Amino acid sequence: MIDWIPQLALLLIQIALVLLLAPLVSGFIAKTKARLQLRRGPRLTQSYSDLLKLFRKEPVISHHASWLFRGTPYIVFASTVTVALLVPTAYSVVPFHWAGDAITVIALFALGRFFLALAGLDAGSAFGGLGSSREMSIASIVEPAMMLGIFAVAVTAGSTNLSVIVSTLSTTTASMLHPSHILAFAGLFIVTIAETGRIPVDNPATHLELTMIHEAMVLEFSGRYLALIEWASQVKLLVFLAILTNVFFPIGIATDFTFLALAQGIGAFCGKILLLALAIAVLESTNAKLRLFRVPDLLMVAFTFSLLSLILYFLIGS
Amino acid sequence: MTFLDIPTGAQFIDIFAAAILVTAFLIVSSKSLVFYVRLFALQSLLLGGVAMLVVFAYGETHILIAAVLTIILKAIVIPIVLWRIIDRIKIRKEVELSINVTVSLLICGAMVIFADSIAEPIRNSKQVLNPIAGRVFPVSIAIMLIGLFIMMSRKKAVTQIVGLLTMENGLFLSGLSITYGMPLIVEIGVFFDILVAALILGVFVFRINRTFDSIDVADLRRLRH
Amino acid sequence: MFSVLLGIPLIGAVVCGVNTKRRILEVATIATGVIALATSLWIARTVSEQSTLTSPKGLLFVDALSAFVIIIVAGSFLATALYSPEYLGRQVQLGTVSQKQLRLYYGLLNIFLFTMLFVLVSNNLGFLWIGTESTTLATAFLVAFYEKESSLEAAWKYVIICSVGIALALFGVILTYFASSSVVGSSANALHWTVLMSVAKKLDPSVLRIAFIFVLVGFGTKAGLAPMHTWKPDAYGEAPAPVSGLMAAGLVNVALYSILRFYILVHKALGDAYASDLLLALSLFSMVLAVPFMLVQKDFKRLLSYSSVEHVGIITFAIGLATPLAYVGALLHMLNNSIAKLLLFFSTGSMRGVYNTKIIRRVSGAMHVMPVTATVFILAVFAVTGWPPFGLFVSELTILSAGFGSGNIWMSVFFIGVITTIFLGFFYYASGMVWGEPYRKQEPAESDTMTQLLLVALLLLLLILGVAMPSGVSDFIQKAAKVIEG
Amino acid sequence: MEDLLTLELGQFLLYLMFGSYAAGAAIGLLLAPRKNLSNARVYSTAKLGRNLSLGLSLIGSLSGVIVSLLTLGADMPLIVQIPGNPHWGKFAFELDKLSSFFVMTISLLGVAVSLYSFQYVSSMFQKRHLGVFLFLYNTFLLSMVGVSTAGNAILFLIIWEGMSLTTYFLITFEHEQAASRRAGFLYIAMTHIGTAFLLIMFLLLFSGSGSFDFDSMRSSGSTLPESIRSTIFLCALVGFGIKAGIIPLHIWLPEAHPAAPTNISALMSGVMIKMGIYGMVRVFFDFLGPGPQWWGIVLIIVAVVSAVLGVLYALMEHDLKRLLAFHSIENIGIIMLGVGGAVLFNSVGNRPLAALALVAGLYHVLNHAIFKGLLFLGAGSVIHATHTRNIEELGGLIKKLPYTSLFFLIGAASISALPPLNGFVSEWLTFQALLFGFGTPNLAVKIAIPMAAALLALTGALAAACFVKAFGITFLGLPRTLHAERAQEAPHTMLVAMGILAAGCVVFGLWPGFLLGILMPLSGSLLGTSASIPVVYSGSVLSLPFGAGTSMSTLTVAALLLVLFGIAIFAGFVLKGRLVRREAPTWACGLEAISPRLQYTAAGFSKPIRMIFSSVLRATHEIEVSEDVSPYFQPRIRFELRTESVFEQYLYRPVLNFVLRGARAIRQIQTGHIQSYLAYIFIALIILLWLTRWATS
Repeated sequence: MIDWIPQLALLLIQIALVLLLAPLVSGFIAKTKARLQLRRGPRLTQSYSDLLKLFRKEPVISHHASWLFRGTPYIVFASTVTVALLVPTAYSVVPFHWAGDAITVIALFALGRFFLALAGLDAGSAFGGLGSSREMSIASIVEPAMMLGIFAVAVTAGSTNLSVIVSTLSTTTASMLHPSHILAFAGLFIVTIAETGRIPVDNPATHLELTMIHEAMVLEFSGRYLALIEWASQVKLLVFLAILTNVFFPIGIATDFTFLALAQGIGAFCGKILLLALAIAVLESTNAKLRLFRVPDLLMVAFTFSLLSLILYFLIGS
Repeated sequence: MTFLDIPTGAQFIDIFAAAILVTAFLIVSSKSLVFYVRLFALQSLLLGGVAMLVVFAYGETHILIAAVLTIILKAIVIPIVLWRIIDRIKIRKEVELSINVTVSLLICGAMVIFADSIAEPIRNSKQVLNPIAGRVFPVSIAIMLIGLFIMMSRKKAVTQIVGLLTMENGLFLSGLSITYGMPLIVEIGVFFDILVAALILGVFVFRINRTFDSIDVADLRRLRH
Repeated sequence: MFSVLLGIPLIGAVVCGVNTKRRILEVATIATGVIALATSLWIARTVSEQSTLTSPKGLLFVDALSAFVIIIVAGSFLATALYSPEYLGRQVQLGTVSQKQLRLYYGLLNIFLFTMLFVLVSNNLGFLWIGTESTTLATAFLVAFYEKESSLEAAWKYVIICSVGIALALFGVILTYFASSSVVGSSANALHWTVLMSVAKKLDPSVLRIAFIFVLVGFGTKAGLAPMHTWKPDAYGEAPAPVSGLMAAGLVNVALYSILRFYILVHKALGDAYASDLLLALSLFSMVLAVPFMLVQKDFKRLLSYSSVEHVGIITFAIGLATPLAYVGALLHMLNNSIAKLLLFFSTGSMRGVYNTKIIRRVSGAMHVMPVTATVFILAVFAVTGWPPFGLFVSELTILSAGFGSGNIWMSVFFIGVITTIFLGFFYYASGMVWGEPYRKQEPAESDTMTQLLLVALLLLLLILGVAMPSGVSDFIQKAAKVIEG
Repeated sequence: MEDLLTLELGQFLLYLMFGSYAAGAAIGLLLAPRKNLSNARVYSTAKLGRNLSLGLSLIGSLSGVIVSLLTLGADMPLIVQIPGNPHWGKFAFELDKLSSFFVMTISLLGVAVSLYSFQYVSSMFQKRHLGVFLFLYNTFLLSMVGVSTAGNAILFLIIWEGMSLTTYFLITFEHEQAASRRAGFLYIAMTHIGTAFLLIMFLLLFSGSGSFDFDSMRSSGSTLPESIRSTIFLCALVGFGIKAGIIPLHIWLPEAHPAAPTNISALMSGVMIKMGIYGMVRVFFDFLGPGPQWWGIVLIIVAVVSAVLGVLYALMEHDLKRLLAFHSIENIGIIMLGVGGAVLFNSVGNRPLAALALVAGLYHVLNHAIFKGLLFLGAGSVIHATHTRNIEELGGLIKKLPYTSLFFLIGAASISALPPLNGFVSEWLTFQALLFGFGTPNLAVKIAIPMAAALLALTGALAAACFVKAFGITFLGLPRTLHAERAQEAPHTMLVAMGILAAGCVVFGLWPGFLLGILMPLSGSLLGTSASIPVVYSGSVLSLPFGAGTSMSTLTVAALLLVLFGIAIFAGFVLKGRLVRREAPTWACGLEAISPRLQYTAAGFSKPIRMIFSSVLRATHEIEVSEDVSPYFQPRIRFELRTESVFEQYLYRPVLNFVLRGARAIRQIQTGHIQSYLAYIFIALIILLWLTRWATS
């Protein structure tokens, strides 16, 4: 067991990597979308300055709101960053890997969503209720697909701890191209889109009540509360992308604690994340937002992908 | 004190039993209440005769009291009571029948055959005491079943009483035929019960006539399900 | 011993016949009931010591079985005697019952007790028949007590159907006499129960088979076994509540006693399962037949009469199982069923007096109108449908464990199905009567304390029989069951 | 010597438990229901009686908790003999591991509810017979404890029916309303049918073992022929299923729980339906042992259907207590998933996995008892304050009832299986058990089990959605009616009771080691696998030895959450200098002030889910527009929503109609004609004669 100094170092790298990279990723997506629409688009560091501005502004809260409204941003931020500590990013065995597995990850996201939905209802405005109602309905459809995706992956590795999955898969490179893996990846990719509220499911940029889901809940927040929530949703996007990359394509992830391996791990991680971000940006520019009641069909596709991957795994064997 | 020898006594008993069966068939085929009661009186008289014959032919003295009682009660007292009832309620004829006469007679014939098949094991069981049982016993079962059929097919209350009493006659005859009659005390008890039953039914006929002002049993349909 | 037992009801009948003052009639009848019960307990004690008791001339005979049924009959009579004053007192005030009718009521009630006891102590099967016939005659005018059309109709049907049934039974007795006289010689005691039992093996089996059918149909009509039960809903529905209570608790057991006597004889003589299969068939049929009438019913007294048909079916089912445990269950069920029926008829009788209707829809909110009677009624309904703390659960469970133990599992499962369905129907109507708002703002009118005490006492008795059966009672039942085994 | 001491102490405590419940009931009865409590003396005696009776039930529950912990610790069972009919074996209360676990659950909830009832019952002084209620309350607790410890089939049945009887009288306690009468009848009818099945089951076991004692049934259970064992299995499933409220047999539950007083529905929902689970576990594992594979599959199908449909129907409910009742069905589904999994893995021979599934199921039994009890007590104090159960008329209660809302929130979070709380631990264990189910041989089962896990996830998410709706609409936003406006906080004892349960939720979430230490030997004793420990708990980390080793630690997750919560606040502080905020009215699209009618309603909130699952729920709604002046200014619009309860419509009603139609047809044979009656006797005679005469010769 490596003694606690490297563990602390790894922890710091993990936190820094997650917290600092997250605004960059969403900025990069916004930038590429703009470029695809032949616009110059905001600077890459735009989201950092937005967060700083929001932190410094004085929040305005409705006097109907209760203590729950004021506590929610902190809970959302805490739960999302806790998940970030459980997911392997640059290094395969994360310091707190024993504290939670994939099911805990799903549950922590559910915790964040639960309190965000309640906060939406708290202010007493119609938009908050609208957002919470849609968010909870979408979430209840996403969760089975996500669970089955996790199961499809966990069955191959024999455990649901993400670090264990990554370390077992990284040793057997052949399994990366296993058909059941690709199907599971496709299923989980659709789940990511739905979970982080990207275009086909929910439009993050708009405030049009017809289409917004996540934005409607956070309409009442301002100042540092809004900053924390924005930051948390960016971290959530990064975490999902990290799960997608490391669990399915753990190329170049650092397995032993040397400076060279770590640098190589961080580089590979950033490259893969930006690649996926590019894919999302392209997807968002080419697709229109689905009607709310077409989203279940999309998620049914994701569900069938995961189911097929399971069946294939049992038929063909690892 | 046997006046007659066994065979002639047996012959007379056969004749009387056949006569009783004929009276039962006549009751089924007729429609007038008064005629019912007269036939019933005749039937009871014949029954008394059979009892007397058994006493004289086979010397079973304890039947004598039963025979006398039959004649007095069933041939005289009960018919008088029934006649007075019919006079008081002034209903003479049984107007419509639930089962018409021809079909009733056919059914009674079938019952005689069925009675004979019931009597089969008793007739050829080795412990038969006297020879006449073989012939008279099926007749008695037939009379009993016909009595039951009368009660089932007729609508008038008086007819039902007559049907019940015909059944009792059938029973008494069966008692006579296979065992020379039940022990005396039991016979007297049976007679006493039948008398009281007839009186009670008579009282009820009066009450039904007073409250329903008809003695059609078909009207008694208020208590259902 | 016998002279006291049979004499008392006659004296009571004479006393009631003579004078017309209500107070004397009631006291006389209650006194008869108390002495009859005391004598029956005394007889039971002596019988439990020296197994049988016969009168000098051998005409009267008591063994454990008949002593047990005597106790039930005497007990039921005492309960009816205690309940009648309040029930009839209310009717006299309303003017529906005249003083002369009271005299007739109490007189006939005592004669009814006499006839029942006469059946139970007679050694001669002929006397047994005469006694059963005279019970019909004694109760004829009791059923037709009210001058209404419906009670007259019910009485007419009751007397006609029972007389026909009894006539068939007489034919059965005649055949038995024939079978025994050919073995014992046509002396007076050929029909004596003791003689018959001693010579049972030598009787001609084919004659006995036919005799048992006639006896079963005959006494089955008196007991109310289906399909001969058709008179029961009319008679119990129209008779005054105490009378229908006494008939449901006393007369049913007397008829079952007669069937039992012949069953023991035939079962011993034939040795095969002929008699018990017949009983099983009829019992299952009467249980099934009671179900539809209890699921859809408008009149709560008819509801109770069909419950009586069902319980007769249960007792005959137990006898039909033909194992020692089943006989114990049957006798136990006889006792429990009688107490439950008394409770039900008396509580609904009070309800009928207050609400002045027999239609279930027109009785509701009894819990507010007459709390004690309503509570006793709802608990009695739980008891009669076989809920645990009460005695009937114990007896039904004994019967079922006998059924499952002796291998006819599917019949027992069918039995469980029937009692469950009957509970649903029965309880639906009973809960409708007890809970909710009183019908047409019926103001509270609880019956007097004596009736309340009587009802609560009977309920406690049923509870004791269920929870802590006294050993004396269960030993006596074991002895009585030995008698059935022959 | 040491365990002799515990034996003495255990027996004393057991007697104390039974005795105090019985004494509480007796005092209730003595407290004659004098409704006119005008004069002080009568009122004070009534209050004294109430305190004494509830105090005794409190003592009973406490001693129940202690005795169960004692026997769970000791390895041999505690047996208390009582006199009974020798004819049916020895009547004994046997406290083995399984029974004492359930006694612990009952007593734990009993403590909280008894404490809660002190104040809750005070509203009953005037209107109701307080004495009768206290009698029924204590007998109810006594019967539940009796059922879970009975060691003889007859004793079990007697107490089981006693429990149904007391519950019936409690449901119809306010028998003026027709709804509670109907609910009462429906309950007792279904329970009696259930007991009929149990009777058949016990009698079949009796015919196999010759005696009604559980010990002899235990030994002879596995030697019975296969067909009888399957019949016993099905009878147990139906009999105990009705009491547990699994889907096809659940129709009495949403009627009965709301009709009963709230502290009783807390007990009913929390522990009474668990008696069904206790029965099933006792019969499936103790008596029958491993059976054919289809047993497990049937249980899992029933469990999944109950879970999904339970939560879907709950989502459509606007009555707070009916909503919680439907959730009980959902949670029973989750427990049955654990039990069903255990039965399936046991029949396949994979005993360690069966032990894990059983531990998950039983863990959820205690969890559900705690958070469902908490939620019902919360609902009780809401109804106590606002006198209405319809959440559409509530709102903004978080400001009026701060503590109740906090406890309700904790309950809602744990029922939606959110991480640090106890609901998450048991669902995590169930997921793991199902995940490793791929060891079963045939392919269909291998795929069915992950599908079941996915549906369990769907249930979890829908439960979260339902409780966001319930908590959000009831407690957050603006008060929609005057009732909500004028609500006051519940009295202290009620809050303390809820506090205990909320603490229970947190404790069993963060430190699962205590409960796992109890459950593992228990499942080992039931499955005979005391050797292999399915769950290793060391230093707050829960790890499973299956596959490549999965582990989870709720304590660490909670710690991380707190630390990061602090960091977030600190970050705000660093970047702004001081934490300041300004109050302003909520933005209402330009209107001058926001009105409660602008808020989302419960029906609106669940509309998307209703649309998505419309084929299952078959919801129909009716809009009535009353326009008098002109079509453009509609003064009043009435919207009415009805979801069709499929099972009542297409299963129970047709059967009932068929039976009643048949009954009406058969009733015609009582024609009223005396001729037909005589004909019946004649025909009967002829048939019998024909049978004997020709059939036998």
